[in-house]
Parts: sequence; C-alpha cells; structure tokens
Amino acid sequence: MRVSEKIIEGLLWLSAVITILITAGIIWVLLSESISFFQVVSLAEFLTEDEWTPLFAEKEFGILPLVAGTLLTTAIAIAVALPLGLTIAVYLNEYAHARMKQIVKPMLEVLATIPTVVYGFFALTVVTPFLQTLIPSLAGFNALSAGIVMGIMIIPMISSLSEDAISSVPRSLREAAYGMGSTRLQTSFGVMVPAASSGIVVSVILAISRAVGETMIVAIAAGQQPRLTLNPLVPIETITTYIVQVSLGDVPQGSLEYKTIFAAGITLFVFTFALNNLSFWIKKKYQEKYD
Amino acid sequence: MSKTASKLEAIDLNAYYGDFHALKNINIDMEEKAVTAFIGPSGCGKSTFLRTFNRMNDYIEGFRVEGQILIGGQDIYQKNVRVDELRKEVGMVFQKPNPFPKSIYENVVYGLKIQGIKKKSVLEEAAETSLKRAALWDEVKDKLHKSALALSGGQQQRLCIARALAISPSVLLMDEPASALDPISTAKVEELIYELKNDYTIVIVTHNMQQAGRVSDSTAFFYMGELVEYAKTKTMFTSPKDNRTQNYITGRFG
Amino acid sequence: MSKTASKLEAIDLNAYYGDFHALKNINIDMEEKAVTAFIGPSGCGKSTFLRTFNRMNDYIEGFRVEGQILIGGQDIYQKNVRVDELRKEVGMVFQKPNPFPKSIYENVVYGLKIQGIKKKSVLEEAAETSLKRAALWDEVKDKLHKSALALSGGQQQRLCIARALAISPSVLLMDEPASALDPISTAKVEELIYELKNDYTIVIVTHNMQQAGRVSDSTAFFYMGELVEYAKTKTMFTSPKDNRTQNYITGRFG
Amino acid sequence: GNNEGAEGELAGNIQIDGSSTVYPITEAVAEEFRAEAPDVRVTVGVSGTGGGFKKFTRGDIDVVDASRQIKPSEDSLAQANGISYVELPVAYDGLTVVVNPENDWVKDITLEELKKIWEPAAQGTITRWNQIRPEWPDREIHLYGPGVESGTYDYFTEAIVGESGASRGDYTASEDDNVLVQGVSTDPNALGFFGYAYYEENQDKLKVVPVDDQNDSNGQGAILPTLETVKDGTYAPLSRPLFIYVNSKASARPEVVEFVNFYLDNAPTLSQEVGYIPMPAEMYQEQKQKFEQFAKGTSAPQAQK
Amino acid sequence: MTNSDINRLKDKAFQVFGIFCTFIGLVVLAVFLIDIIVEGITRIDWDFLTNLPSRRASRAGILTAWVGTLWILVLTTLIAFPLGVAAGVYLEEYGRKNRLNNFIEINIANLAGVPSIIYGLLGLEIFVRQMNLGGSLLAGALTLSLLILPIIIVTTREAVKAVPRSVRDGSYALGASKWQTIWNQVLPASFGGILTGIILALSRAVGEAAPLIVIGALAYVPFTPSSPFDEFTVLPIQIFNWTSRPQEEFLTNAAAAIIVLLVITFLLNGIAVYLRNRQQKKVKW
Ligand SMILES: Nc1ncnc2c1ncn2[C@@H]1O[C@H](COP(=O)(O)OP(=O)(O)OP(=O)(O)O)[C@@H](O)[C@H]1O
Ligand SMILES: Nc1ncnc2c1ncn2[C@@H]1O[C@H](COP(=O)(O)OP(=O)(O)OP(=O)(O)O)[C@@H](O)[C@H]1O
Ligand SMILES: [Mg+2]
Ligand SMILES: [Mg+2]
Ligand SMILES: O=P([O-])([O-])[O-]
Repeated sequence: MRVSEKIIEGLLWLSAVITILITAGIIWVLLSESISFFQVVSLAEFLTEDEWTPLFAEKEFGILPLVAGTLLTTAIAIAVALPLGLTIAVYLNEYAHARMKQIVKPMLEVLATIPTVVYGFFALTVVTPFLQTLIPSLAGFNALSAGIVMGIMIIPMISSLSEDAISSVPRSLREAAYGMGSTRLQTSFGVMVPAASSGIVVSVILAISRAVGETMIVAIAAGQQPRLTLNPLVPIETITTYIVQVSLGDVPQGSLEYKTIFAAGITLFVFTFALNNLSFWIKKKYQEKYD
Repeated sequence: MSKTASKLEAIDLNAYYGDFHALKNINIDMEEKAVTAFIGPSGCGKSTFLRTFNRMNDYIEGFRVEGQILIGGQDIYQKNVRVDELRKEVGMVFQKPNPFPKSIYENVVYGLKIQGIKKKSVLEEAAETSLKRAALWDEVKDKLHKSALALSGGQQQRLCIARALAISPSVLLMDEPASALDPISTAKVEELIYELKNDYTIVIVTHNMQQAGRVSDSTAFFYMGELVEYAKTKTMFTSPKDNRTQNYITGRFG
Repeated sequence: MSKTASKLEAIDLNAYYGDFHALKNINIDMEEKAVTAFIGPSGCGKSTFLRTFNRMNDYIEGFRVEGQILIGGQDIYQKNVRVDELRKEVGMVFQKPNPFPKSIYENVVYGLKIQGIKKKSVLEEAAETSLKRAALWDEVKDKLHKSALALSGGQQQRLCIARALAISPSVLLMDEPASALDPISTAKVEELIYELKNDYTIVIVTHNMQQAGRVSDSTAFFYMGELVEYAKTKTMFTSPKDNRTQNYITGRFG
Repeated sequence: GNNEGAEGELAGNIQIDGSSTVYPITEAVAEEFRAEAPDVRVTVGVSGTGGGFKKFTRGDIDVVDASRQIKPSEDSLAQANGISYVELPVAYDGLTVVVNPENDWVKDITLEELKKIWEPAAQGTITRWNQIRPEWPDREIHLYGPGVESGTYDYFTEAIVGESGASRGDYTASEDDNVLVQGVSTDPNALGFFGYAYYEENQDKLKVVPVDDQNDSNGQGAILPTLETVKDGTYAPLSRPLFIYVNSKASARPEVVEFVNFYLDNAPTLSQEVGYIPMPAEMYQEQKQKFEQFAKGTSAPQAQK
Repeated sequence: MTNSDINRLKDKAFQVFGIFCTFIGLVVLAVFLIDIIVEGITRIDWDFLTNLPSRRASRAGILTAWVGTLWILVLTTLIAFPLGVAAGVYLEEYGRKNRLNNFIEINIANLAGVPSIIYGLLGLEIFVRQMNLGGSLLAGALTLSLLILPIIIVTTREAVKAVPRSVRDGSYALGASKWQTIWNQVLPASFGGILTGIILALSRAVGEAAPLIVIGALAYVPFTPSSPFDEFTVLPIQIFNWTSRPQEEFLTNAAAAIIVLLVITFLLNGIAVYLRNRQQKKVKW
C-alpha cells in the first residue's frame, strides 16, 4: 500500500512537471527553429531593418513593421480599455449600489468570454463600415477598428481586476478620506486608486500582454501588409497575423518561410513573457501590505 | 456652523441597519470644549452613535436615522446640509491608525488640498502647526516626505490626529483611538487629548474604563442600543445610578 | 498493540514547530480505561500534546518530536510503526464537528471501508453498533443516507464520535469536543464520555474547568509548553500544589 | 486509399490542394461529385499554386490545382521523388486588375504603368497615385495581390515585370483571393489583381480596369477581360489557361479516375458557372483521352496496395 | 462658486461619466449580440445544421464544423482533465515549499499568459511534424489541451484549497492514508469547483481558432471526422473562413454560425456559473 501511495504521488508529480516540459517545449521549438533562421539572417538585420518581405524575391527581414503593427493595435486597444475599464472599476466600487455591482460585473465579464473570431467579424462588418462613414479615407482593413474592438474585449480584464484591487484597499482608508470631507471622486482618485495602484498596473500589463498576443481580431480586420507606420487608418500587419498568414498557405518544414514564423513567434513570446514577469514582479514587490 | 457653537446634541435619535434597531431613542446633550467618553459592551452602538455626528454612516446601505442630531443647534441630517462641509467641522480619528499610503506631509495637507488650497506656503505652515499640535513635529520634521507607513503605530495615530486638526474642525470624534497602541503611545495620545480639549469639543469611544476616567469630563454608558446613563465622569465612576452601569464598570460583563 | 494494553505514556517528550519549542520535557503516565483531562491557557500546548498520541502532527511541515510516546508500552514514533495501524487503535474527535460532506452512513463506515472491508452486512452492523454507542441511533436511524451536514452541531459531534468508534479503537483523543456545542448537546456528549470510559482510554482537552471536573478521573495542567501538575482531578481541584495551577483554576488568568 | 465500398460503390480519400484561382472550379466539381459518389471524401485546400506543387511533388496530395504550368524546378523535384503526373488544362482565366468602385480617376491602365507599380524597384518609392500618372490624384495607393505561392503572382510578374517572382513586397499579399476582394472593395485607395472569377462573383463591389498592352495587333487600346476577349486572346498578356495535375499513383485508384473524368465532363458548365471561360468542347475530349492513356499506363504495374 | 461647489460638481459629473462608461460596455455588448442575431438568426434551420460545406452560401451548412467542435471538446477533455487535476492536486496536497515547486508555480502562471498562437507553433512542431499527426483532430486536441492546462490547474488548486483542514484531519484520524484521504474526501468535496474550472477552460478552447489554423486545420473538409486521426474543421475556423469572403450571403452564414458558437460558449459558461452557485450554496463548512 505504501508502494502504491508512492506510485500515485509519482504520477501526480509527473503531471505537474509536464507544465515545465510545456514551457521547455515552447522555448525549445521557438529557439531551435529561429536559431537556424538567425544563421541566415543576422540579428542586427532582424531588429533594425525597416522592411519585412521574407516571402518575396527581394527578401527583407526587418521585424520592425510587424512590431509596429502589433504595438499600434495594442496602443489603440489600451487607449480604449484603460479609461473605460478604470472608470468602470471606480464607478462600481465607489458609486454604484452593491446590487448593481453584483449584476454589472459578471455582465461585463461576458465580454471576455466571447470567442475572438466573433470580435473579428464585428470589427470587419460593423465597426469598420461605421467608422468609414466618419472617416471616408479609412481603408477596409485598418488598425483602428481592430484596436477599438480589441479594447472592448479587454475592458473586463481591466475593470474586474482593478475593481478587485480597489475593493481590497482597507475600509479604514476610505473612511479616513470621507472623514476629512472628501467627495467620492476625491476619495477614489486621491486615495483608493493610488493605494490600489500596483493591482491596477498589474491589470493593465496583463491586458497589454493579452492585446499583443491577440490574433483573430487583427487577422480578420487589421490587414496583412507589413508597414512601418503609426497611421491607424491603413492596412498593417501584426506579428500574430503574419503567423496566421503563413500558416494558411503551405509551410514546408525547413524552408525559410517556416522559420520566419518561429522568428516572429519568439519575438512575440519575448514580449509577452517580459510583460507577464513584469506583472508578477510588481505584484510581489509592490503589493500593498495592509493588515 | 460657527466654531463657537459646537455643542453636540441628539434628540429622540433612533438608528437602524436595515431591520436591526441599533440605537434606541437616544437623548443627550454634550458640552462644548470638553471630553465626553462613550463606554459600553461591544456591539452596544457606541461607534454607530459616534458616526452619526459626521454622518459617516451615510454610505452604509440600509442605514437610516430618525430624530435629530444637532451641532451648534443645527440639525445635520437636514437635506440642505452638505456632508463635505460638515466633515470639515467635525474631524474623526479611527480605532486603527489609517494614514494614507503617501508621505507624512501629504497626509497632513490632504484635507486642505481637497478644499482646493494649493499655495505651498499655506500648506507648509498648516502642516507644521498641526503636527506640532499633535505633538509629532519633533519626531517627523526631518522626514516629512517619507512614507507615513514607515512610522510606528503610535506615531501613525498622532499623524491621523494631526491630519484631522489640519482642516481646523471644532469637533473631534475619536473611536477607540488608542486601542491598537502600546501603553507608551497610549499615554502620549491621552495627553494630547487632554490638551486638545481646550480648543475642541471631543467625543471619545473607549473600552478602557481607566482611560475614560483619565481623559473625560463626562461619560455616557450605552447598553444594547440604549443610553443607560450619562453623567460627570467622576460621579458615574463613583456612584453609578443604574445597575447595569455598575456591573459594567466593575467588570462583571463586557 | 493489544486492546488491553492501552496505557499512554510520554517520556522526556519535547516537540518543536520549526524553532518554536512547543512542548518541554513532558513526562506523564495515563491510566487505562479512565478519562484524563488536559487543561491550561490557550496556546500552552494541549492540542499539540494530544496529537502526538496519534501522530496527527506528522503532516505539519517543520514539526518534530524528541523523546518517547508509548502506547501499551510501544514507542509509536519508531520507524516500523505504521501510522494507519496506529490510528485504528487511537481514535480522535475534534473541536469543531467535522463530518465528511457525505451521508451519515458513509461517515460511520468510512474507516472500515478504507481498511478494505466491503461486505454490506458487516458495514451496516458496524454502523448500527457505533451509532448506538454514540447515542445517536434513535435520532438518525431513519435518515442514514441523508447528508451528515444536515444534522445539528451536537448530532454532528456525536456522529464524529460514532465514526471514531466504528473502527474499534482502544484509545479516544478528544480535543475540546464540546466547545462548539450548546449546553444541551454538551451534556449529551459528556454523558457519552462518561459511559465510554468503561471500554476506552480517553484523553480530553477542555477549557471548561467544570467539564474537566465532571468527566475526568485525572487532570493534567499545562502552562507554556510545560506539564505543571498532574493529579487525580478531585485532588487537583481542591488542593492544587502549584501556584500557577491554583491561579488558573480560580480564573485569575487564561 | 482503399476501395472498400460494397457492390462497386466508390470509396476513399482524394486530396487536392493548390491554386486559389482554380479552387472555385474544383470546389464546385467536388461538391457535385458528392452526389455521384457519396463515400469518396474529397478535400480541397487553398495554398496557392506554388504551395500546391510543393505538396504534390512530395507526394502528399493526389491532385494539384494550378493557375500556371509546372516549373522545371518543380518537375525535377517530382522526378527526384519518383512522381510522374499528367497535366490537364480545365479552363481559361483573364487575370483581372481592379480598383475600388469609388475610384473615379482610373479609366484604364497600361502594361508599363503596371510594371512601374509592381516591379521590385517600386518598393517604398511608388506610394502615391500621381507618381504613376501625373493627372491622377495625390493620394496614397494601397496594393492588394496574391501571395508568392500563387500561380497568379508568378504569371503576373512574368507577364508584367518580365521575371517570374520579381515584385515589390510592400503590399497586402494573401493566398486567399477573398481577402483581396475584401480589401479592394473597402479601400478607396486600393488597386489589386486576381483571377476573373473573383471579380465576376463580386462585380458590385469592384471596378475592373481595362488593360492596354500598346500592341494594336491584338486589339486596339485598353481591353476589358470578358468571355470573348479572353477566348480570342485579345486580352493579352493576362489571359491564361488553368490546370489540374494528377499524380500517377493516384490515377491507379478508381475513385480518382472517376473523379477526374467527372471533372473534365463538368468543367465546361461549372467553370462558366463560377466565372471562368470554358475551353472549346473538343479540347475537353482530348484531355479525357490523354488522361485515359495516362491512367492505363499507370494502373497496370501499380497494383492496389 | 466655492471650491466645494466645484468639487461637488466634479463628483456628480464623474458619476454621470461612470454610468456612461459602464453602460457603453453593456450597450456595445448588446448592439453586438443584436446585430449578429438580426443578421444570422433567419439563416439557422435544420438544413444549416446538417448540411456539408458548399460553394453556394445558401446551401452551405455547419455540420462538419460543429461535429469537429464536439470532437475537439471531447478529446481535449479526455487529455486535459486528468492531467490538469493531477497537477493541481500534486501542487496543493503534496508540493512542499521547495525550489522546484516554486518554479512550477511561477511557470504555470507564465504559461497562462502565453498567447494562444504560440501554442499553435508548439503544436505544429511537436504534434504535427515530430509526432507526424498532421492536421488531425488529435493534434488539435493536444494543442488545445496544453493551452487550457494552466486554467484547469489553477482552478483545481483553488477548489482543493477550499476543502477545510478539518475534513482531512477527520480522515487521517481514522487511519486513512494521504491518497485515500484525497480520493475519498478531498476530491469529492472539491469536485464542483474543479468541474466549474474545467467547463470554463473548455469554453475557452471552444472559441479558439488561431492555434488550430497554425497547426493546419483549414482544409475544406466536406465530411464529418470519424476518428481522432481525421482532418477536421471547427466552428471558429468556419466562421473565420466565411468572414473573409466578400459576399453578403457568406457573412450571413458567418453570423448564423456565430450564433451557434455563442450558444455553445454561453451554455458552457452558464453551466459553470450554475455549478459554482450551487456549490457555494450547498457547502457551508
Ligand atoms: N454595517 C452594519 N450593518 C449591520 N449591522 C451593523 C453594522 N455596523 C454595526 N452593526 C450592528 O450594530 C450594532 C452596534 O454596532 P457598533 O459598531 O456601533 O457597536 P460598538 O458599541 O461600537 O461595538 P465595539 O465596541 O465592538 O466597537 C451591533 O450589533 C452591530 O452588529
Ligand atoms: N502548525 C503550527 N505551526 C507553528 N506553531 C504552531 C502550530 N500549531 C500550534 N503552534 C503553536 O504551538 C503552541 C501550542 O499550540 P496548541 O495548539 O497546542 O495550544 P493549545 O493549548 O491547544 O491552545 P488552545 O487552547 O488555544 O487550543 C502555540 O503557541 C501555537 O502558536
Ligand atoms: Mg465600535
Ligand atoms: Mg488547542
Ligand atoms: O491561383 P493561385 O492561387 O495560385 O494564384
């Protein structure tokens, strides 16, 4: 019986260790393919060239246009989600009745459960045509509407996590602020939000990381043209879209095209990995310790 | 509200948390520039009552009062009374020190800043005056811009008092202000209360009979939402009229 | 371990949680088929000591013991002792009733089932016997397959006792078994303990001096990890030898 | 592939991949074939002619859709892998240049102008309409075209730039022509090109641009791609045949033989239905015979596995 | 106007703005659902659910897509459920505070933040190429299993942690071994929570398209798969495909397929919420 206990523990341990294998697998797959990529293309070229045409006769391997596309859509998404999400968090926490918060919060969270192809459809068939009535020069594929829709998708990430952070600020601080004659607004932004700032920052970083890695919305609505621009009105291409674009064609193993998606993948991975770890670090280091 | 008229009164006051009747028909009349202590077993309604004087219960869902609370003769539960104005008159200090997670200086001038005062010289002077009044100046003057959270519990509590004083209230409400402090800090806070009563009307909730004896002029004893007895502290501690008061003071329950 | 040799002894026992020295040099010798009560102020180590008799502390990280615990003369902290076998001999009842979130029947037969006993007739008989011993049978016999969580606190605690009895231990450890119960349930549990001592060696931790007086034959008084005094209950309560015991019994502290 | 159907019922898998231009015809044929032989599972992928040939020459698929002829390099790969095949033209296409319907300045375009737009040297430099023709407006030009795996891309670069596979890389490139239609139809500054069927299917969203090859021997001035101009070759040089290639091993399987015959029988109607130009009837007969010969040659030595 | 009037005004203004923001989120959600329902609902009928794909929008159906989605759900559950629960139980019940376990924990948190398309690349190289599974259901299910593993592990840990110590103590005191305690007491008591987590994880998996596209599941598949080694398509990919077509009728099809996908997603989420509420009501420790 003791032996069987040991065996079971061993099996459970193995399952837990598989998660390390997954990470190792991801890193190994990305590295091994992109190392042979970087034997053909120098890292300096990859990071500094301003054109990305690896599939064409005149090959250029500058990742910057894809990075620019990714950052542009992400920035638009955050520009939408941060003010809305934070306002919602403050409103629900400080102004809304408990009952209303109980109803509204899960309703908003529905936004996060909708599959992203659906958002892509929405961006392409509703938001873009609508925006085109306001901005006639807007191209059918553009960073703007993809970014806005992505922003709507991540609102609940920011609003829910920030609301959690704000409501975990001890009551006593809120009372202190009210006790001095603060209005709700002054209490929220003068005391509660600063006190919950690390939690809020973490929520924003996680939202950024999510936006950077988002694929289907941009693949459907943002275009497929690597372009080093900050103009949100024209077609661009994100790292994730590039991977999808190549995957939709044939990618014979070992070819340079095949390797480019791993080089793009590792770039994406580095970004999100850095953001995720930044958020852990902030959480660990700056988590307000109230007792 | 004028500074000189800071007498506190409650007339036929009833308070409810939803269905729960927390304060029952309270009538009391507290002197200006004196210290009144609220005592009574846990849950008897001391804090609830204290908080009616600056309407801190307003934000609790389901809470409501009937009757009147008068400060300087004015009913503060009337429609036209503005809660933020009221609270500038009626400062409050809480059981657990609750400085904002900001610098010491920012804590003290917070109340002024939210009133829209921006002039640095005014703020700095107010900060110094209040910290001095709260007997904290010497200990913190060299680290005004350090985080308030780095202070000891006793210092934090005096900082909270300084913060309350900075907006020049005429009334100070204190809810067990020393219960989270060590004996030495407690002594300092008590001393401070003793000095402040020359200028402020002070109400203090305490569980510590000795403390009530030391700092207060009058004492009110509450029991299960009722005001059982209200008298000069000396009188009450030597010859309580009500049986329950007697039992409580001698430590039979609570 | 044989049923008849269920004398409990501790020899030079020390126990540690990491660096914290929780039990200091304890020597004690408890009678078979008698009730021994452990008393002492909160945190003095009563529970810790009680739990050394069925090695319930084994799973706490950083916990370790030095010295010997003998049951029926055998050192239970020796390598070759199997904890599961030990616990079949030494049943335990906890402060808060902790029935499993299953049916009443499943609760009682759990100990037998994990021993591999599957025969329905055996299990059912055991369930009936144990529930009868725990004076619960009449109250639950019609709802054996209902959830145990639906019982009252007192019934739950007796169910936990029945559950412990079902695997026929010779020793019963009880850690404040009645402290979460109302007076009527408490009386029932005490009565039960009184009856059970004919067949079991019982150790009970209690905060309630009257309870110790009512149910126990001997009493051990602990203070800050030390066994201060151990004597017949009657003797200890009437003429304690140690000052600290005296103070505790008369309610000066704790 | 097994032939396990009862009483001669056809069964098995047929894997097809390749050109997006040919895809609509093959899709239609496969769909109609379902009624004929419900147990044959025909899968049709879209990875471009180049992508299709890569799979075909590896032996991964049975039939490849192609919008150009096989390249010598691909042929030698096939030989190296021991794969022989038969080439079967199935219809004609006119490679179509389109702009957004809101575009009111482009009335026609010359081959030279197309070259100026698409040649590799244009990358990053030709970015505005008035750089192509001064009277066109000073607006950004947004380009949409098939990806490098496409036969259409190869054919277009060959015909326009003069070298297959040579073009600028800063345009929206997709193997899925639907994406290109989406792009052009929603972008007022767009110019793009793809197979005629995708234009025909979306006439209301696109504006076709007549192309002038400045060679009066095959029609004067700018010429629109239509049934006639493609058939009679006046829409030069952008008219071209479309093909399927069949693997020899596959043509030993009855379901494949059946499918290819079905394809050639129905190509005249189906290719026209999806927007292409059928070949003359006798050519289809020729192709059938050619395939019959080929299949016979392969089935004898290659017994079923 | 005094300062305090201004402050009050700002306070009121923010309140209005707060309501506006909150409702904009909800309004967008509503607009969104209504738009899709209006566009797609009339397209949904028996034929739409049972037809194979077709070049004619009016004849095209989603049979292969939803059957593929169902297959993926079942296979993913079979793979991810035991693995995730086992890992969660290990970390919560057996994991001592050592370097390795600490590392595993950080690692799981990290995995939860890896973009899904990266899992696609992992699946492409490992399952599709190295293990030679091709663009099969099995390769897709394996890829999605890895994707949702962190979610399952985290929720399992939370559910297991919520089982009070007293239940474990009760079991140990009766002579049960550690595994007996986990198997007989901890897992049954936390099953509701674990199930909730798994369903939430599956609702995530059901909507994923990107990783499946990367592993190559985009063929026009005119048949329903009959074994885990068959090629497949799923609803999100079918929607993606139709969305990228310019013709109105295909967009209508996409909207109709979206309705079906949303029904599945909301159903899964609804079950999860229901289970969680029931769990919270039932068990009062
Ligand atoms: N927010 C609330 N909602 C409902 N009931 C409340 C609330 N706050 C307090 N009560 C109830 O009102 C009664 C009085 O509470 P109060 O806090 O005033 O007592 P107290 O005398 O200050 O006690 P303590 O000495 O423990 O601080 C108590 O029974 C308490 O349970
Ligand atoms: N798991 C643990 N880790 C560290 N220290 C512990 C642990 N459990 C108990 N202790 C400490 O050991 C000492 C004895 O605890 P124990 O629970 O035995 O006291 P007790 O006499 O039973 O108290 P009570 O009457 O409150 O139950 C206490 O100081 C306690 O803080
Ligand atoms: Mg209180
Ligand atoms: Mg204890
Ligand atoms: O027809 P193509 O997809 O190869 O251009």
